[in-house]
Parts: sequence; C-alpha cells; structure tokens
Amino acid sequence: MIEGMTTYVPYLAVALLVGIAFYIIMVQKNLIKLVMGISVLASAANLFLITLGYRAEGVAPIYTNAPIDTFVLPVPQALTLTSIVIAVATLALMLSMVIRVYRHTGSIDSEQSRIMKG
Amino acid sequence: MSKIVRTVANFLILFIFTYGLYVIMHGHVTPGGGFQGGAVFASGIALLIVAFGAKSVHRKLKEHQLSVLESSGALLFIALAFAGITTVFFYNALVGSSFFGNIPPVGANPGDIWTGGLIPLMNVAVGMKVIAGLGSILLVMSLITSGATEVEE
Amino acid sequence: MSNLILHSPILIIAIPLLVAFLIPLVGRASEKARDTLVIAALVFVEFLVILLARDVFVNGIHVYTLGAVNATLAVPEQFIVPVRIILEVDSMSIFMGLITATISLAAVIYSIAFMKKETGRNNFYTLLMLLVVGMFGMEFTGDMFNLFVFLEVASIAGASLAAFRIRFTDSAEGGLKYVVLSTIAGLIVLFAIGLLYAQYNALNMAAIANVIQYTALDKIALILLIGAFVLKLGGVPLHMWTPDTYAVAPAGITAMLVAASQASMYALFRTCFTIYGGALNMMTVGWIIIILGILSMFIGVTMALPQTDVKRLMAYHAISQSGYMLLGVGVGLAVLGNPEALNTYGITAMIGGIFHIMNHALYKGLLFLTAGAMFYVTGTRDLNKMGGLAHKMKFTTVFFIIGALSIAGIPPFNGFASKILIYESVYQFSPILSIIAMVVSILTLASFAKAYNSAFMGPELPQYKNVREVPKAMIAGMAVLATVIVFFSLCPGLIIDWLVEPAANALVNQGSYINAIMGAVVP
Amino acid sequence: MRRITIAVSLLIFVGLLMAVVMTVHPFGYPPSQMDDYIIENAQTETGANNVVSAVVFDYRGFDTLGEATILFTAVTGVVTMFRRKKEEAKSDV
Repeated sequence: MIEGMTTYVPYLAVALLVGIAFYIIMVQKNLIKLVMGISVLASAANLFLITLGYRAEGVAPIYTNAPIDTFVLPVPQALTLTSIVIAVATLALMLSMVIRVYRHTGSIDSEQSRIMKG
Repeated sequence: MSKIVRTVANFLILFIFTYGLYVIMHGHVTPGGGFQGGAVFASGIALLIVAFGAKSVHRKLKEHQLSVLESSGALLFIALAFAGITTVFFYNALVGSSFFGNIPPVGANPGDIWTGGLIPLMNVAVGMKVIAGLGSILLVMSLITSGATEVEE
Repeated sequence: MSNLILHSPILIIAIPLLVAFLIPLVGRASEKARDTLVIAALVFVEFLVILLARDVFVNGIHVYTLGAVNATLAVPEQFIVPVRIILEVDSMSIFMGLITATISLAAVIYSIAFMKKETGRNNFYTLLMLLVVGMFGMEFTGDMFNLFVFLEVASIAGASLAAFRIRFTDSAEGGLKYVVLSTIAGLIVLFAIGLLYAQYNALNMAAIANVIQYTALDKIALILLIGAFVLKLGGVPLHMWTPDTYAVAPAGITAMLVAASQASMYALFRTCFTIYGGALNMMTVGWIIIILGILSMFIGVTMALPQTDVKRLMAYHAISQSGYMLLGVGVGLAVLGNPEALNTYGITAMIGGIFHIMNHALYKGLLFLTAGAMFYVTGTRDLNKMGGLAHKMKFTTVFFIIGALSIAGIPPFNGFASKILIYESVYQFSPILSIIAMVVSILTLASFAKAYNSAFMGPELPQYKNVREVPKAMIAGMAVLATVIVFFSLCPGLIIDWLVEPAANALVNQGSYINAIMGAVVP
Repeated sequence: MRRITIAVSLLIFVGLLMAVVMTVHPFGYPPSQMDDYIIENAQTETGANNVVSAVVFDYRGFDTLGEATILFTAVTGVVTMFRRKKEEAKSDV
C-alpha cells in the first residue's frame, strides 16, 4: 500500500490541489480569492497533464547532446505549455474584470458587489 | 523603488532581454521556444515596471506600439502557417530547403541552428506576440492599479 | 474550385482569424475599410460554408489533416493512429457551421449601427471575429485538445464582448460570471482529456472512439465532459450565468452567445454519440440528458414568467428552449442501443432536437436583436417602462411577432415544425415527457404575449414621442434572420431532408466517423 | 456551518478522486504509441532537434495558433476593459 502510494504521489497531489481549489471557489466571497482558486485549479490541471507524460528514467525529449535515448513523452509537454498560456490569459482577463467590478460597486465581496438578482 | 533596486535593474535588464531573445532564437535545438523566451523577456518588462514605476515605463513604451507589435507577430505566425497552403495548412514547407532546411542526423547530435524549417521562424513570430501580449497586460494592469482610470487602445 | 473545397475547413477558421489580427492595424487607418473588411470576410466565410456543406452532403465526411504531406492522409504511412490535428467535418459539424455563419453575419450587420455610440470599436470587431473563430473551431475539429483550445477562445472572446459596454455598472459583472464559469468548465474538460489521453495515448476523437474500453476512468471522463458542457450551454442546474450574461451583452453579441452555447451543445452531442456511442448501454446517459432537458425546460420557463427585464426574460427562454434540444437528442441517445426503437421514433426525436437547434438560434437571435432595438430607442430593458412602441417601430414589431410566434411553436412557423417532431416521437418514448414539453410551450406563448403587450401595445407614451425606427443596418441584420425563419417556415420538409436528417444520421452513425480517420489503417 | 459542510463534502470528494487517480497507469510508465512515433520521426519530418518544439509548432501547430489567439484575445479584452468611456473631441476626422 505504502509503495503504491509513493508510485502515485503526483496524482494524489493533483487530487489534493483540486480539492483545495474547489474549497476556495465555493467558500470564498472575495472575488480576488475566487480568481486565485481558479488559478490553483489550473495548476492542478497542468500538473496532471505533465505527470501523465513522465517516463521513468527519462530525460527531456531534445536530441541536442542527449545523454541517453529514453525520452519523456513530448505531447503532454506541448499540451501543458498550451494550457499554461491559456491559464495566464484567462487570469489576466478575470482580474481586469474584477477591477472593473470594484470600480463600479466599490466592493470585491461577491455578495455586496452583486447587482443582478433573480 | 529605492536606488539600489533601480541600479541593479538597470544592470540586469540587458541580460534578461538577451537571454529571452536567446531562448526564442534557439527554441528548435535547445529547451525553450517562443512562449518561454517571450515570458522571460516580459519578466524583464515586469522588473522595469517594479523598479521605475508604471508611469515612467509608459512614457517610453506605449500600448499602441505593443498592440502593433502583437498584431504583426500574430500576422507573421498565421502567414507562416499559410505558407504551406499549396500542400496543407501548417505544412512545414522549408524542411529540405536551403533556408533553415537542414535535417539533423538521427539520434543525439550537437545541434545545428539551420534546422527546423518553419519552426524557428514561428518561434520568432510567437516570441514577438508573447513579448507584446504579456508586456501590454503587465503595463495596462500596473497603470490601472497605480491610479490611472483608462488607457489608450 | 476543387482546391478551394479541399482547403475550405481550414479557410473557414483561418480567414476570420486573419481578419481579427488585421483589424487593429486596418481600424487605425480607416473605420470604413474595417467595417467593409469584416462584412466581406463573413460573407466569404458564409459562401465557403455553403460550398463545403454541399460537398459534405454529396461526398461524405471531409477530412483535413493539418501539416501533413496530403490533406486526406489522416494517419501517417506505416502507422496506426493519427498523430496530427485533424479537422473532420461531417453533416452535423457543417450543420452547426451554417448556423454560426448565418447568425454571425446578421449580428455583425446589426452591430455596425448598434455599436456606433461606443468607444473601442476596433477591439469590438477583433473580439467578434475571434468569437466566430472559436465557434467554427469547436464545430470542425476532430481533436479533443483542439476542442478545448477553441472552447477557451470562444469563452474569452465571449466574456470580453459581454462586458464590452463598460459604461454600464452591471456589464463587468455579467462578463466576470461568464469567464469564471467558462474557465472552470474548460479546466474540467481538460481533466477529462487528460484521463482519456492517459489511457489511450491519443487525442483524436475517432482514434479514442476506436479503442475505448469503457473503464471506470472513461465513465468519470464522460461525467466530467457532460457536466462541463452543460455548464457551458447554460442548462439547469448550471444555468446561473445565462441571464446575467445575456442581459448585459450588446444585442448582436447576445445572439452570437446563443450560437456559442449551441456550439457547446454540439460538443456535448459529439462526445456522447461519437466517442462513447459504441457503448452497449447509453440508456443511463440518455436519461441523464433527458432529465437535464426537462429541468431546463420547466425551470427556465417558470423563471421567465415573472421577469420584467426583456433580455433576462429572453435569456430564461433560451434556457428553456435548450431543454427541447436536450430532450429530443437525449431520447435518441437513450434508444441508441435499440435499433428498432431508434428507427421508429428515436431518429425522429433526434431530427426534431437538431432542427430545434437551428430554429432556436434563428428566432432567439432575432428576438435578442429586437430587444436590442427596443433598448436602442428607449434606453431601458425594463418592460414596465416601455409601451406603445408599435406605433413608431413597424419593422421591429413585425420581427418581434415573427420571433415570438416561432418560439411559442405556433403553426406554421419553424418552431412548430421542430416541436411537433419532438412531441410526436417523445410521446412514443414516454407520454409524460411529451406533455411537459407541450405545457412549457404554452407557458412560453403566455410569457411572450405579456412581453409583446407591455412593449408594443398600448398608447404612445409621452417620453417616447420622438422615437424613430432603428437605423437601416440594424433592420437589415434582423431582416436576414427573419427571412431565413420565414423560408424555413414555408418549407420545413426541404430543410429536414437536406440538412437535418443527414446531421442526425451523422451523429448516430459512429462507425463512419471513425472510418473516415481510421479506415486507411491496415491492421 | 456552511463551510464545514463544504469542507466535509470536499474531503469525501478528494478521497474519491484519490481512489480514481490510483487507477491511472503507474507514474512513469505511460502508454506511448503516438508519442514514440513522434520521438522517432520528429527529426526527419520536421528537422528540429527539440521534439517538444516539433510537437508545438508542427504536429500540433494548430493548437499553438489557437493558444496565440487566446493570448491575443485576452490582451484585447484587458485593454477593452480599461479603454476610455467617451470619444475624445479630436477623434474621427
């Protein structure tokens, strides 16, 4: 069991991060913290993707002066790169909208800054 | 920021920018590429903003300049993708030609900068885009959080 | 010409993208050139979509492998799974593509007049073209991760557009809700893609569908995908963003957001039918979709009844109408494993559901545009403050009536054509579901009668003494959609035979979708 | 009270999630059919020594175009959020 646990440590870290992220998203009323929660969730997704591509004893898949020819999988790395940039882009947009909401309502508390109901 | 920070930033900025450009240019042979190098370069811009303040950076660097740079990077990228349209969109038409067209020996090798076909050019295009994109996000958000109410388009 | 058809899947995505990148440069020079460029690009895209549609209906699935030596070479020689990103356009994809192209064209023509008073119009058109790109990308791609990327393109562009009118206090709130929930949905999709990739080392939909084992992980991935796409399409119980976002977005954009929600619905159907469709028992999944559909229908319409904000009212109706599509297609999914039931009523239910996607995009798009026209002249979205608009706005009134009768399913309008198919076929599956659908339809009619009455009927109000009909470009935008609706109402049979039935068959026929990619493989 | 309910339900959720991820392939031993093809053929097909670059710009170049588009969209969106609200007098000739 313990041995099994160590084999799966990166996956367990992903599960933990997802839990933390959803806790933040559900509990926090502060919009900035909500955005941080989404950022944690994005990190969890990135960690999950990059974990999937690891091959034991592998090195980065670059042939320039490669010491051995066991490479980790390249596709997850490319996917992670894409998803990191997407996470950054959405983070920037969400933060600027939070600033907008704050400018209009004077509050970043999601209950007080809410105008629309029903 | 204090004088120490500004002096160190002045000194470091050249290295950061050079390293960013290096990472962009060598993306097809060593770790890195357009996105990573662009991010390194943009972190240099972040350093400038932290050290000298958003407003003084803004005097030298306007959003519309960055916007033009970003659009041109994006246009260059999509143009390179269109370059192979006689075969298929995104076809790497330069492999085997004399311009970045060398094919490296199979297996581990010392690395040759003239390889990769369209890949190094796309790295440059994406690098331009990322520098301009992250740069303008940093600039706009720091301007706004330091009191400006609006920015130019 | 054959070259144009060969490359049309990518051109339909790449041309709006190219234009989006050009707008910041062109718009700086001349506004007129920019507007012309945007409309010309969308007209050309519409032309390409029609061209491609004709080709797909005649010659079958269109495969386009990006970056390969040959566009139809899906799988590399001497290899067994696809490596590159493949665009795969079948009848269902092109059906959605037609919707997107038409709605976008109408919305752009409309917006040219509607957005005249706003600042930052260069950015507006850039984002609008990017939203078009995102929708087309989602509809045409045959690759899971590519689907995620375009989902994000559409989400971010849609959120920025929803929050575009920053002078209003509530716009940023609507945009923020949209972007937060879309990002969460996107990340959930990403986790599901990771689960599929981890097991099969493939990202192509056909390749995954070919080898899928229906392990526990696959089932979890399916649950994640359904949850994420239902969130994106605004189905109950994940509908909370819909009214807020639809209400604050500029009218043309709201019409496009409806189309974007339907692109998510397409992704949902594509996942259920194409990737998981080979499973022996889709009964459970079908029932989940049916229940979501019934809930959306009923809760949407009951929430719509007390609304006084015209756009929120329409947004709740959008939720309610998407329930019909989920119901129709869900019934088809539930009987997928039962050929006899599928042939007697399952396929009819699916045809009804899919036809309703197109009808809904058209009439709800039209209704949102008329709501924008009301807002344009009165400056308010509150129905209680409006009244007597019919005296001054003849065209808008007519368009509103067309849209309202169509959404309520009054014969002979196109909404009736798709709803009657759903009623009939669902009745054979389960009578109670069909009765609920009819009740919802009556409530819809009541709600729109109320809206019509308070906005257009009654005496002329003194504060609207000087209102005029809206500018010509806005009328033209609405007229495009109204013409298509009238055409559909006159000959629904033709549309069903030519467009809808092939689309339904394409969803059901999982084998041909897989075969188009994997057929070349010699085992 | 609400926090505790959410925390407990999320703990159960995380527990389930952990049980689920244990059924993914063991860390370090992934199935690698498609990736092996790319590793073997990247050099000859694209000429790039960096296989990740080959994937990013060649095999999955369209994703990268989409990703660049997203960055472009987000920048446009951020600038849009903070643009000026009124047309200046001098604009539009």
